[in-house]
Amino acid sequence: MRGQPLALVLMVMVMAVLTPAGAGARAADGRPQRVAFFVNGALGDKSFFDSAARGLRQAKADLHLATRTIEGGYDPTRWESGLVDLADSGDFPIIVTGTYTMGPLVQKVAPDYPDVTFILFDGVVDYAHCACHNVYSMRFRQNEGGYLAGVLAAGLMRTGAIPGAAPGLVGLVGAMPIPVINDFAAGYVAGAQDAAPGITVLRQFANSFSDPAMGKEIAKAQYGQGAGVIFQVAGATGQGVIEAAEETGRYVIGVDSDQAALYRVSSPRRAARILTSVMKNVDTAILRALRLWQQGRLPLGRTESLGLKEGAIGLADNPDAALTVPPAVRAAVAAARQRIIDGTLTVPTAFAGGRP
Amino acid sequence: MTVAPLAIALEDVEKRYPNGTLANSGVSFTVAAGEIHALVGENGAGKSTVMKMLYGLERPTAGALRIHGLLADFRHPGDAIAAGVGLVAQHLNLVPSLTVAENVVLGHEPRKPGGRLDRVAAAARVRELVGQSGLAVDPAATVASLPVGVRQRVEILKVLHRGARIILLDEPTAVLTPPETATLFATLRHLAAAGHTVLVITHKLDEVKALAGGVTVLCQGRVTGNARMADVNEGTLARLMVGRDLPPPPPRRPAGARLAPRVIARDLGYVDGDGAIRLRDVGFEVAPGEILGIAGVEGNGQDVLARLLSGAAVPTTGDARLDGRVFTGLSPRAARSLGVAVVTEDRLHDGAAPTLSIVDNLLATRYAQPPLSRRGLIDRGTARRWAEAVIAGFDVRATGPHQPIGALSGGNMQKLILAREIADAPAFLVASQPTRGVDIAAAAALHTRLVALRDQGAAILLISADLDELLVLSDRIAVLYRGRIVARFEAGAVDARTLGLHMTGLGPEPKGGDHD
Amino acid sequence: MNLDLVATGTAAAVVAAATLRAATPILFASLGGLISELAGCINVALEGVMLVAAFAGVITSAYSTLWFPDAPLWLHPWLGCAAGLLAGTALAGLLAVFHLELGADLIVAGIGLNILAQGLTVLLMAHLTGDKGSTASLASFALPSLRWPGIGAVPVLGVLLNGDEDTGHNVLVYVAMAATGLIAWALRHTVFGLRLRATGENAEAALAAGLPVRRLRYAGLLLSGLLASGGGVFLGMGYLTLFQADMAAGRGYLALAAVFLGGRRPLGTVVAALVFGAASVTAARLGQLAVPAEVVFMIPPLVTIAALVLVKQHQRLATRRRAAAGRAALLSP
Amino acid sequence: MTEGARIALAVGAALALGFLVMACVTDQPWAAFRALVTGPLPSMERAADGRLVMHRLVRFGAWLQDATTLTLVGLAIAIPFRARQFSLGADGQLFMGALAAAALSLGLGDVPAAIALPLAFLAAAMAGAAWGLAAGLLKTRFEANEIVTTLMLNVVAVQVYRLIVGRVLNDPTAGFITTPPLPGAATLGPLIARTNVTAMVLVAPAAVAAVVFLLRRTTLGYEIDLAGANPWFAARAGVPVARATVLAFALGGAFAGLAGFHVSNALLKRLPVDLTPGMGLEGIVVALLARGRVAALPLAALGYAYLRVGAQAMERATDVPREVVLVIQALIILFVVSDRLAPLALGSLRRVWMRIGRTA
Repeated sequence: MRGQPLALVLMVMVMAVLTPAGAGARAADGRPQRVAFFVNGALGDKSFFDSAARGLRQAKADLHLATRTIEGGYDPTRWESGLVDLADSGDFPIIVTGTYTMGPLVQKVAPDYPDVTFILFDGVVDYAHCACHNVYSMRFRQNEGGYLAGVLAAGLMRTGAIPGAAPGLVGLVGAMPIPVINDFAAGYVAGAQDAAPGITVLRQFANSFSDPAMGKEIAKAQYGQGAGVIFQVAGATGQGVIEAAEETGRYVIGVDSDQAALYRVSSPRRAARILTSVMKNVDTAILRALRLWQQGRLPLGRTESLGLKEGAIGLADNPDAALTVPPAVRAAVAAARQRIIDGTLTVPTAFAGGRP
Repeated sequence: MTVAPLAIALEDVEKRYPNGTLANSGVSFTVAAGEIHALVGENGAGKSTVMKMLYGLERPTAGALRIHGLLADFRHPGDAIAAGVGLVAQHLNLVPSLTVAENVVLGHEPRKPGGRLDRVAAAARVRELVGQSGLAVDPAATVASLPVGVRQRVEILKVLHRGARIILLDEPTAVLTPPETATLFATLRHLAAAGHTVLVITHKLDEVKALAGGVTVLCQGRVTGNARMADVNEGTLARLMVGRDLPPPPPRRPAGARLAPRVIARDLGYVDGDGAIRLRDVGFEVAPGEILGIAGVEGNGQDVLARLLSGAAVPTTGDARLDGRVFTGLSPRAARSLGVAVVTEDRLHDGAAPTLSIVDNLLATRYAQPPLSRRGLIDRGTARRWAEAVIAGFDVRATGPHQPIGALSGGNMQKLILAREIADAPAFLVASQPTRGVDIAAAAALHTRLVALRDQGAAILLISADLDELLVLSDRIAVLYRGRIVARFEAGAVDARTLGLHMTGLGPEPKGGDHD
Repeated sequence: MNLDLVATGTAAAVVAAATLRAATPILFASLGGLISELAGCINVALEGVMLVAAFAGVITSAYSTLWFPDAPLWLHPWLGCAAGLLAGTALAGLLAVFHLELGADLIVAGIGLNILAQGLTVLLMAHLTGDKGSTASLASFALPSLRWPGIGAVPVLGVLLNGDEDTGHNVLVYVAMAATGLIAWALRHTVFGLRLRATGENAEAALAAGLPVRRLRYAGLLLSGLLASGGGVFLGMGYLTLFQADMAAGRGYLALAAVFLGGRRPLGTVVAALVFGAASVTAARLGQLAVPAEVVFMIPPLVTIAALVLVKQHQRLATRRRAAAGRAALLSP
Repeated sequence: MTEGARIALAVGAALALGFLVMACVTDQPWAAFRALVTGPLPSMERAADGRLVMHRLVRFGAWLQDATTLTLVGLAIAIPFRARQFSLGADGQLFMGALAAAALSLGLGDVPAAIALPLAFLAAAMAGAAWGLAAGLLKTRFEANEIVTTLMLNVVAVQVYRLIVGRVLNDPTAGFITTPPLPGAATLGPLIARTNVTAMVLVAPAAVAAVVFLLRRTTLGYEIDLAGANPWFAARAGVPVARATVLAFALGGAFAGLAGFHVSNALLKRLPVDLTPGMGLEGIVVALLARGRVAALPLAALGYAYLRVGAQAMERATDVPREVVLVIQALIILFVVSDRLAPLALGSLRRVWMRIGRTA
């Protein structure tokens, strides 16, 4: 009796070993092509990865692709094997993954699997030093969105429309000082300075992407000092900033997705405190890339830079807060947007050496 | 003839532990109400298991227990307490940080509305019990601050508080002085006269004789004898317990010219972390081939003295020399390297590592030196062979050198500890309570070893609460009372009663200077 | 009154109010940790309990509007609160069963339950809301705040008693303070407290005294679950009004540290929990200065370690003083 | 019932319960379960020319990599545990080890592997040991509870790590916060193609063997054991208890440091700022699965790593979310440490069986 469970497990194992790998994997004609989305973290960040996942879902519906999302978890030592496993399985002709962290891994893996196409968003590979003919990468000029947020925040402060707030003060709450977040911040500071020279930007990092309580505490401190508007670039931590805005009666600018939309039904009062959100349209960018790939037109072997001009970055329109922003400020934001699109205004970036 | 109602009846009781050990088998005996009954036997004979079953801490695997005629199937001490049974365990079961009153009422507390503890009522209850039983205790004292003898009184008060009609006592006199023992016995007789039934575990046969009306002898888990006290003598009991005749007591050292002292302690004093003076002005000399006995009630400085002399504590004043070299104030290891060895008072606490094997326990004092280790590497083969030799040479009952030492009986464990301490032929051995809780046969064997060590020329300091032991083994005896030496005797010139008086501070003032 | 003084006082009151807010979840959990520790059962699962309680509270308060559409609005948060307390206590009960009935090592079982809580909350959240990160899209409720009327304008005191937004402190902040007093009193003065302490200090003695040791340990662990759940509910329905994956963010472990830092005594534990709260508020406010965030976040752990060392040194000095006095007595004839 | 059978039974029960959870969240539970149980094993496929081709070696590699790290952090827990110290500090020690190894590798720059590798290896071990030493000294000098100090030291270590990776060793061109790639000479090459299975996979069992030898045959090991078994007795017997305790912490820390070396110089070959805490806790699980027996650590690590890699395989093969894996992991931990679970379950099973037999 004692040996039986073990024997059973062994039998299952042996059977599994004898089963051919990747049975029925390679896409036969007529079957939907399979796309893998490798997340080096977990879904549920309310911004970046969730947005990408939305793009994949859209692709599944619009392009009739079979998508599979794999969350690699937060342990970076497992990401490489996770990516290699996907490429090696032969199940997926195309793999989508994102963040600058994954760049070097894609760069390492892609040359070994020339038959697999890699789409890398918000990250780059060094095409000069790798045979990455099968990699398409796109980077986002989030600093442009940050700039508009800065213009909006500083402009609003100058009008003195916010009771109790100090006119020369706006805030920023970041998750961690990583380059992408610093890039948002660099644009934000530049925009605020341009709109209201001499304005002070309070800046603090919560040191976590997932501690809304900490986000709320920091936001309360900044509002307490007199900041009227806070731009939160803090992932899930940012939800705390939004709550603080509601409680203190001040304003917040969201990030990545239209965060007012999140609350519009559940908590209109809160939604009304979100002036706008700096949209980083990872979803549409991915959808576009997959469509191009399906059509055989994906520009492999190069990086595309996406910003305001391409519609990959923008400000969300929040009708709930529309009345808060005076027309003059709207006009200033619109003007800045136009100048950036025209190329007459270059927004400073946090990425060393300009564009990576 | 009218039969007295039976308070306790065991019918063919068997206890087999899940690991297969058979602790009791076919045990039957009865105790009449109002009787003081003794349960005697060597260590490991199964006496404590009987007690545990009667108190609901263990359940018999076969047979039946009856309390006052009713079948008792105790699952929990609560059941036993409800049936009027109380236990005073050998290892006293008190909560140190609580007060006497809190400990006494624990489990049956007087309450005020709202589930509050009524401390005033608790203290009053303790005072009432003290009045009834004559066991003097301060209800407000914290148990941690009390000496062992007083803690035992607290235990008895605890039992009385629950209104127990049957009182079980497991080796109650092991930690008591003769006067304390006498007080305890008086209390027990008083309780029995008041209708309580008392069942006492002991292996001190003179106490059985003095106290009990009936006796049951256990040997290897079975009943080997059952008698009225009037019908037996100590010799027969001993034979029933051990299963054979006892070896004769070790020969006394022939009186001869005393040699120059090997160990000289001068002016030893010690102040503990609370600022309390635990030892003062202690001086003595021990000659080679001499045993100096230290008598005293527990908690009068013996433990401190042993610690100072073995490097476990640094004296506040004074020092001690061995062959002219100061060995106090050093680390235990340094003291040992000068030839000092120590048998500690509580073998389970700091005399052995119960979970480790016999080999590992033997190694503890010698692992860092050849032949047991070289250049940091332990020679396991040599260690094992040494352990096997010790097991054979000291007649230790063990399955082998790799058996955990905690699985052995107290006597066997103590033999191994002594073997370890005398392996390097120490010049000075401090032996604290070397035979406490040890069966008669093992105690005799241990005594023989101590005498042999003495005869090899070692100086021995024997600290013991067992006055018989001190009187048999010592050449001279000093009495410690409240951290001072209050009396000194040549062993042949003193009896237990005199020692007992000095131990409780009732003796005449010490005569002469600090040194004899 | 001096204006500067008022400004300084107000600033201090703001920090004090924030500290109270930040310390409340830790305080709840550390009181729980203290109770089970005193019963002889270290509860490592505080983190998981908080997580589960926050989750159950938020989800229930949000769904109760669907389940009981006719119920008055004030009822929903309290239903959530009840559910949170129940769920967290149930997790602690699971710990008790695994330890007391099945013989599992308490620390490892605690770690196991933390992992279980982490997985289950996200799994259920994804199942119920289709969202793996947070419940921000749900209309969940906060428990009410208590505001002292008529003192909003009083300088310093107004901020202290009614918080920096003059909205008052959350009712659970007051519950935490009340619980602290109640527990300190109960441990000292009730029969239950006596029995619990006896069980933790010497289980054998408690057993021999006829105490139901196992039941007391259950009580200790369940109570600790109930209290830690209070912290979880506060996180999700007071401090914030949402559930976020992993939102306890190490506060359960911090609470455990508070128990030991506080010397396993109620008052000490409270002080330690306040210190941790103050440290996190400091971290939130120091960031304005040019101090790297990493350095700021080292403050709480370093304070803990320093406190442990200082407490010991203090004890040592006291011992040395007593010993010196004793020595003088010994040397005097 | 042997210990092995008991653990097998517990794991089986956890998997069965896990299967039920899976059945609730997916409509292909069998596929998920198969992936979980067979995921880490390589599979063989007969190629067109009749040769056998191994597939999925990467998962096999991931299994070995994971087991290597787990074995080392397991040692970091198990050694202080022998001295009865419940260290939770493997996390911080790992971070400090990884940081030291990476910093040294970068600092040395262009030197031969024969110099760079041993030095980085040693630096990692020493950094981990130093972090362990701190906890040890706090315990022996100040009687500071080691559970608290190690947890706190973990937080400090993570912040020190972030500070240094983010502000000192940062590679500004990378686009994310990370050190530059470590020089090739300082990194270990793969033993299996396309994996990061390196010589460290041999170092881990060698380390275990060394520790077994140390505990069994050396005076230091004996001192650690005795200090753990009964510190009061050890002190009276002349054993330097404080030294043994501190060294147990330091030694454990050294192995956690080596786990850090494994992460930095074998697995990642550069250090990102978002190296996640938590591996130290896994060490506790491994050490307890091994029931405190050092020699059993590699087996426990292999078993635990197998499950974790199988879990990844399951996620890849089906739509089962990764949190199910957390749940199964938790169930396995709980069931394996529940000593009385198997006898209880078997006992009630037997009773049910007998009742059925009686009614039949």
